Amino acid sequence: MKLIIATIKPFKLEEVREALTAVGVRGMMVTEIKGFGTQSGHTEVYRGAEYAVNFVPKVKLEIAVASSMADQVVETIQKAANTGKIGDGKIFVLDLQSAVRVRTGETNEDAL
Amino acid sequence: MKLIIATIKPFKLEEVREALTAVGVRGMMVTEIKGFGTQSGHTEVYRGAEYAVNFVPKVKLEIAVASSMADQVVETIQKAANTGKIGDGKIFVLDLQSAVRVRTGETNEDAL
Amino acid sequence: MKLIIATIKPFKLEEVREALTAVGVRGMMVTEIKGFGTQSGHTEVYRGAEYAVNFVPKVKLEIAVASSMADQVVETIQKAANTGKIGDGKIFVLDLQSAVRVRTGETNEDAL
Amino acid sequence: MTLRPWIAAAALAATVLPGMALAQDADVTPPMQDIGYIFTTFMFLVTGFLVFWMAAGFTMLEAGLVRQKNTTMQLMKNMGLFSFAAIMYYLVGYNLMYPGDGWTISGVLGAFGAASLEPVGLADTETDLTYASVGSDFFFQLMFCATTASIVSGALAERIRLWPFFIFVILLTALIYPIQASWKWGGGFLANEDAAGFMMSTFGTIFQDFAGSTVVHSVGGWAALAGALILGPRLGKYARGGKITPFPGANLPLATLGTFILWLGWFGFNGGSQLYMDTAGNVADISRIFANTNTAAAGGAVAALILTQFLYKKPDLTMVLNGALAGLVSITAEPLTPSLGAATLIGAVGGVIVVLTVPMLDRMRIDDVVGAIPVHLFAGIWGTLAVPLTNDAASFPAQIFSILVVGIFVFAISAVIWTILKAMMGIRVGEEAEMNGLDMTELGMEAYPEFSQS
Amino acid sequence: MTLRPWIAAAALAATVLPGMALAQDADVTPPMQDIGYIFTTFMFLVTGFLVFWMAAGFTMLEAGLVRQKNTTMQLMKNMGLFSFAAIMYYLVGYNLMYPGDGWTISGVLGAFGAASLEPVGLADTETDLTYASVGSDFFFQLMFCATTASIVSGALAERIRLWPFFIFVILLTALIYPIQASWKWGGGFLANEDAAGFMMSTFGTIFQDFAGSTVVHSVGGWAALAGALILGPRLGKYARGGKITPFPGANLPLATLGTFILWLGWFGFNGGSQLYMDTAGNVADISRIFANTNTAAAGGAVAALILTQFLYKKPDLTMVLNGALAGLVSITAEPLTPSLGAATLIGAVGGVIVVLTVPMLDRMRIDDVVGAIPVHLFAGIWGTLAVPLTNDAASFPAQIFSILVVGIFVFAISAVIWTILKAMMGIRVGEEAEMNGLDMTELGMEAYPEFSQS
Amino acid sequence: MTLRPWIAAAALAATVLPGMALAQDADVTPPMQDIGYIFTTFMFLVTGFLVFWMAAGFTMLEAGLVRQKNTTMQLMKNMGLFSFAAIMYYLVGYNLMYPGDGWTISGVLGAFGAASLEPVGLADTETDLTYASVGSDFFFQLMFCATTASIVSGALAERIRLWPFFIFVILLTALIYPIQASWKWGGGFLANEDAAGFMMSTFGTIFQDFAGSTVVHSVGGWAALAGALILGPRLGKYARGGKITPFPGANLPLATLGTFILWLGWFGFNGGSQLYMDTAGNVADISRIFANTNTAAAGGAVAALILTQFLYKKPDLTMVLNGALAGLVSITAEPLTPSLGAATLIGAVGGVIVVLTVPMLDRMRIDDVVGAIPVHLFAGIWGTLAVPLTNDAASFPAQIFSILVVGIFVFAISAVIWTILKAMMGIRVGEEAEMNGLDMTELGMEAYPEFSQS
Ligand SMILES: Nc1ncnc2c1ncn2[C@@H]1O[C@H](COP(=O)(O)OP(=O)(O)O)[C@@H](O)[C@H]1O
Ligand SMILES: Nc1ncnc2c1ncn2[C@@H]1O[C@H](COP(=O)(O)OP(=O)(O)O)[C@@H](O)[C@H]1O
Ligand SMILES: Nc1ncnc2c1ncn2[C@@H]1O[C@H](COP(=O)(O)OP(=O)(O)O)[C@@H](O)[C@H]1O
Repeated sequence: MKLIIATIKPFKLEEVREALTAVGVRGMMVTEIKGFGTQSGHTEVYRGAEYAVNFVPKVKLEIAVASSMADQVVETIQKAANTGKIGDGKIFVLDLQSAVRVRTGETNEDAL
Repeated sequence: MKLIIATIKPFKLEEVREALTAVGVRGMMVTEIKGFGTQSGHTEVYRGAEYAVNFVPKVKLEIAVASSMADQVVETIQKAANTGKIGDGKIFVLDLQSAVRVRTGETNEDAL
Repeated sequence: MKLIIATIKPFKLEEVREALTAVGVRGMMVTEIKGFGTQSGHTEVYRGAEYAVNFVPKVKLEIAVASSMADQVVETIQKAANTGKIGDGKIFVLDLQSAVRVRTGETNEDAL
Repeated sequence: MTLRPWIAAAALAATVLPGMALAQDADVTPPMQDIGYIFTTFMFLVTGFLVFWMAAGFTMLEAGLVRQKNTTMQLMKNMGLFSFAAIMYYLVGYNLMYPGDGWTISGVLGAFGAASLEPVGLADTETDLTYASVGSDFFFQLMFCATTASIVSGALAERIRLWPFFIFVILLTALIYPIQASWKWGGGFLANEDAAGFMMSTFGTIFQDFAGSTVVHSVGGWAALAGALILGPRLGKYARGGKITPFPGANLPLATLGTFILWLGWFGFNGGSQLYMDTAGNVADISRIFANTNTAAAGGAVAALILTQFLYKKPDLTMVLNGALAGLVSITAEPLTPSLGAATLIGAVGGVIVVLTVPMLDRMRIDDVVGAIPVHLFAGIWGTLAVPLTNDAASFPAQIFSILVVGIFVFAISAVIWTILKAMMGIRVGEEAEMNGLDMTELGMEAYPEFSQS
Repeated sequence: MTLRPWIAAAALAATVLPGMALAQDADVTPPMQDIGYIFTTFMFLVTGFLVFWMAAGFTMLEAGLVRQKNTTMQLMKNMGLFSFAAIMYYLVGYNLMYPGDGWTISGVLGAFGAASLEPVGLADTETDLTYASVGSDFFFQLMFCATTASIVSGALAERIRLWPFFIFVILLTALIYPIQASWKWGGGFLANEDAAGFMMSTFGTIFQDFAGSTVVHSVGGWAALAGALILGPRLGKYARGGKITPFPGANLPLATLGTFILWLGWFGFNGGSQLYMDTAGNVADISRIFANTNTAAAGGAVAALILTQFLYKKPDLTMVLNGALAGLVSITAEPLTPSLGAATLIGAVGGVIVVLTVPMLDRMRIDDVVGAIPVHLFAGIWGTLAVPLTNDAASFPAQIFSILVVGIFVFAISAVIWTILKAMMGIRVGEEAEMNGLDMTELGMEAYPEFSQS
Repeated sequence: MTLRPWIAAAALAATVLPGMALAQDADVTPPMQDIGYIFTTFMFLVTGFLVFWMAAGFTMLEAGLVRQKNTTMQLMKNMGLFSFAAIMYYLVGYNLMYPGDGWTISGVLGAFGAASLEPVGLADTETDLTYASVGSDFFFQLMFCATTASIVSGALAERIRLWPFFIFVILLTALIYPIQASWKWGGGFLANEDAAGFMMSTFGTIFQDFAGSTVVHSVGGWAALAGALILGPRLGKYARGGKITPFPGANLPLATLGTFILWLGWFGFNGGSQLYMDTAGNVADISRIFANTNTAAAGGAVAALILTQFLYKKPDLTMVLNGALAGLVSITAEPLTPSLGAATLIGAVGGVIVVLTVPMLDRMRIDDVVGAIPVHLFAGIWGTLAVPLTNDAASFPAQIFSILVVGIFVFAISAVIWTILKAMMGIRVGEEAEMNGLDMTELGMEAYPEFSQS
């Protein structure tokens, strides 16, 4: 199994979620994060003092999938989250050793 | 070492934490997340318009443990977080290559 | 590639970020978390009732880097985040199998 | 009003072109006998809107002291309770409380029937001009009734179901509050100044409660206490072994705002209870009341601040807020006769009472989310007992007797109602609903949907 | 004022050392003919500051009902609109609305010129003492003008650009509102009581709108409706296939606070519109108005509470808030003549209207963020139509005619202005700006920068 | 009050059964000589509660402009400072400020002793009925004293320790404020109209400060400035190399609410300072003041809005809020004599001053968290200097002299107190405490415990 970690623009969340459901992803964890990258924020003025906003609000998805599905999931996210503009985000894939469903104790792919 | 990632129902956090302390876990990271899964939310009405709440509030735990402890920790979480109802959550285990304690620079199992 | 997960004291975030930029890190994901560890919180009184605050606010960084850079990044974080006091945090290194840049579809080290 | 345009225009013209001003016409000024009536009536309208404002104060205080997940529910209960109180007091309460000569049981049970106001323009009526308009009196008194209901909602927060709560509010504002209030303020047996009456013949004085430490605040407190006992504490609040888990309020700026709103409203609450502003003496008395009310609140806040600093090493803001309110409740039974110094001390004792009794209730496992029972019931009793200290027309026996009579009546009848409601429809949400918060389970609406929780 | 120290000192001395008290001097008391003037003027100041307070109410209501990311913008628009309204009403609006004898077109278009007040101390002027000071009248009327602008801002939230909005507000408060208000309240053709005038000869009655269900609230509503239509709905609000995506308000305690503030302010809004407090009859009427205003709000809230409970199984707090406001708008056209019972029912119908029309607008894909159009326009029309039910001086035809005349004028001219603004400078932020929120893109300032979002 | 029940009942009966109405009794209306006293006293109560409300305004403004982690502390300081001010002004301040004939040093240092009010019902006293009740005067004046203390708390937020702050507040409200206020408003040397007195013989006019641009606002500002200098800036605010790090306010809706509250309260602040409402002339003057106060705030807000739009391309809400307040402070020294146009401009200049001086203070590395020094000190000086522009009884030299005398006195004595406090007990929290926020380290209580931070 793989754990896919993706960071995307917040307003793309719904679209990505729908696309993933369509390819059979049945669950994920979603976290609000602050992203730091090339799209490095912008300058604002507060009460006459300039300052740089270095972080950009992003959403992070964590999805455990069977290894066989991993490529398709990555591709799906990449397509759905794409706007072509800087700051679209990244997708990371890690190896997942085991998984357990708390409710039933089922393990590994049965747990997803 | 292993990195154990678990997502549980928020109101189980205290119980799980106590159970983990009992088996010798000395630290963890806790994040509020929105979970998406079979327990797929519910329908609400806001000002006369129906809408689906797809995400359910969950808590995510990340725990680094010595490999020898991993199974026990997974089992402990599974038991403590269990309510038998849909949405109890998942436990994932990843391989952890190294760990460092910032304060002392100690590494690996000494750092936990 | 490696995925480096670090948890640090919130007020060290800016310092760590600057140190990482200096060694060439170009991106990261930042999450507010609650940390649980040896620095196990403190006791407060609310309306006459004592209670323990078990969690301490922390910041979690997730940074994907080329394997060659991993050690330097870990070291940089360890130095910049260090205050020598309990609760400075941990740095974990995981193996990262692949990475994709959403915008361009570039993969692996090109995506970082 | 249809006269508006021309008169406004005339006024403007009069200024711009002074030559055009109308000749002074003696008939336009109020007839002499109207003046006192206008003063007192307008005073009721102003103090009445201040007391209305207290409804917002309770709402903010409670919304700030509950947890995020129960906030919408608390807002809903407060909007609803005020609205129900307004309607019930009109339909039933007002005449039950002020029956005039129409007592159903003399001095004990007032008249039944909806309130009605004077005709428009006082047309075709010979109005008694020595007091104030019925409309203003109704408006002012209604707000007191609603206040009583507000007190209950805070204590029972975070676990009670919506409709059983509203049903209780309806009975409280239609019947319980007005009936007991008639005993004192409606001229009932607690206020009967006849030497042969029960109070005078037994105690030598009647019951004295200027603005309602007992009649309003302790009544709300008794009803809340009965409810809290029957409803039980929030899940997880009291663990085995006496461990108490605090559930810190989610939004202290709101709670502080609520306290300031209540403090402001209290000037109307106590000041308007002078009931007359038709002479220099009356308006000077209202001034005394404003000054005393303010200083009692300050005394309560400072006492709580210093005491929590000593007891817990760190002062506790929520106790300071409660302390100010306790100071206000304490001075409510007699805001007129104390000197500024006495008023400050009376308020300070109220603040001390709150700091000591909030944890006491917790030890008794009576779960009062916002401190309503210490603030309104305990400080209300203290304030009522303090009246004889500065007012010779009051006596301790008469005060104690009246506190007991009112307390037993309200507590008993409230307990019966809560018990019936519990048996018939259940008054408490389910365990899982309580865990997940009443906002989503009962109302399907979060108070802060976009703010993430930690 | 320079006289302060000595007099204050004297007053103190008088008390401390009563023997020192000055002899009573008959000249000090107000001359008889001043008394009514003082009463009415002070009444305007008090009710005027209550109506001012409504500006804060709208601000909190709207800040609570928009999403986090558009909150600073909503605050900015409300601070700005009140300030622009204050200045424009002074420069243009007041004399346009109250031209006295100076109509530019008789009964239709008032006078041009900035407002000016009486000289200090009414020096060197023969003042008409039968009404109130121009200063107090100006202060009071200004607040009504600002209210109209506040109504617009809520409906168009979360997508409109700042300056086009302000330009509209400037035109609304300088011209649109005052011109139509002059027709009724400035003594224009809708208020002309001459038997030969248009209204009397056609309908037998003039237009009756006591405090502005039509003149203020529906005017704001029409302007908002024109804006909402031309501006279009928020991105993502209405998907293909009729799916409606709700965007829940980010901070319901603020929205509830705003509602309570508005409710409080409304006592001034309706009460002050009695325009006189110089006799027992007038002050008793103001009392009636306060009581009726309160009960109508309660009726609206309870109606919305019960109706949403039945329709959706869970009562909807935002509808209850809107329901209370709709009750207030409904009673505004005639808060004096109804009995308490009639007022409660009139308000309740307002509450029902809101619950039914909020989803109706959504089905029509007219995106009104806070429910301003149902509350102010629809309930405003209902309130205006309800006048003849309790007031014989009103007739349905005259009311309907006036609603239409005012509605067509305001809607048409607003639509023209919005269209011109759209063509000339664009009235809507870009797509990405709207997605990311107006706070960062338009103002570079988050309302809650440290609170994380979920 | 014990008379309540029967009279209320009678009033009701009178309406319901008009035949029962009591015969009109001439003795009931106020005696002629009471009328002016009632008017002025009631005016003080109403304007006084409005000024009280400003305490809530400062609290919300400051709670909105500090960071999350220091919010509870700011709430605590504001509740505490008002309470301490109330008690100290009663114990010491009032008689120090209004010594009447009891000056300790003539015209410079007033009387020592606690305030005392008239007896209940003005019994057994010959009261001077030409002014107002002492109770109302005390109530009104107390609020001004508390306002001065509120100003200080905002500037020093996010780093000052609780008790040293309270000690300063106690000294400020017991001594510093009352002593300098006595010079002008207590009839001291700045207000001495004797031709032979210092002011008249030197400048030909006395010092004119209607409602306290200098006496209240700049005094708060000077005390805050001394504190800010001695306390030093917040950690991380000013980096080497002149880089300024803004710490955006955590909750802008609260800050906006605070501004609206202050704006509302200011009608009482300036209006009540007319000190009399016993004639048509006086009530018309109060009306002028209300209208001018409002338009000056609008002018300040609009000026800040437009100026920040030009300077920074995006208008800055916090500056607009400060601008409105600066407009209010600017008009406070003379809200009566300016025309509406002049008042608008005076306010607008205040708004400009704030926009220009907020960054100036930052460049000077004086860290004023909420802009209290620009708003209250700089705009206060401007307002005081602007008096001679519209009031012939004022002169620039007298104004400048008085600004300097008051400024030097307050700044010097404040600096001494802050320095002593710093040496004796330390006025600043430790570095780690400041980093982690004062809420947890000083009070152990978060303002928003469940909201996660980003
Ligand atoms: N086993 C663990 N797994 C994951 N995170 C941990 C673990 N132990 C500690 N942490 C994180 O590191 C933080 C600091 O740890 P702590 O034990 O308090 O101090 P120190 O690292 O100085 O010994 C904790 O707050 C928690 O966020
Ligand atoms: N494939 C997945 N990857 C990551 N997290 C998941 C995945 N599936 C479910 N989850 C997490 O587990 C939670 C519970 O899953 P759900 O399917 O609702 O219930 P259950 O585990 O009882 O079958 C979800 O809310 C989500 O946070
Ligand atoms: N090395 C990295 N490790 C982890 N997350 C990263 C890394 N680089 C970028 N990110 C995440 O991806 C987001 C987008 O990256 P950015 O460089 O701004 O744009 P792009 O992916 O289009 O080049 C960042 O906001 C951050 O959340």
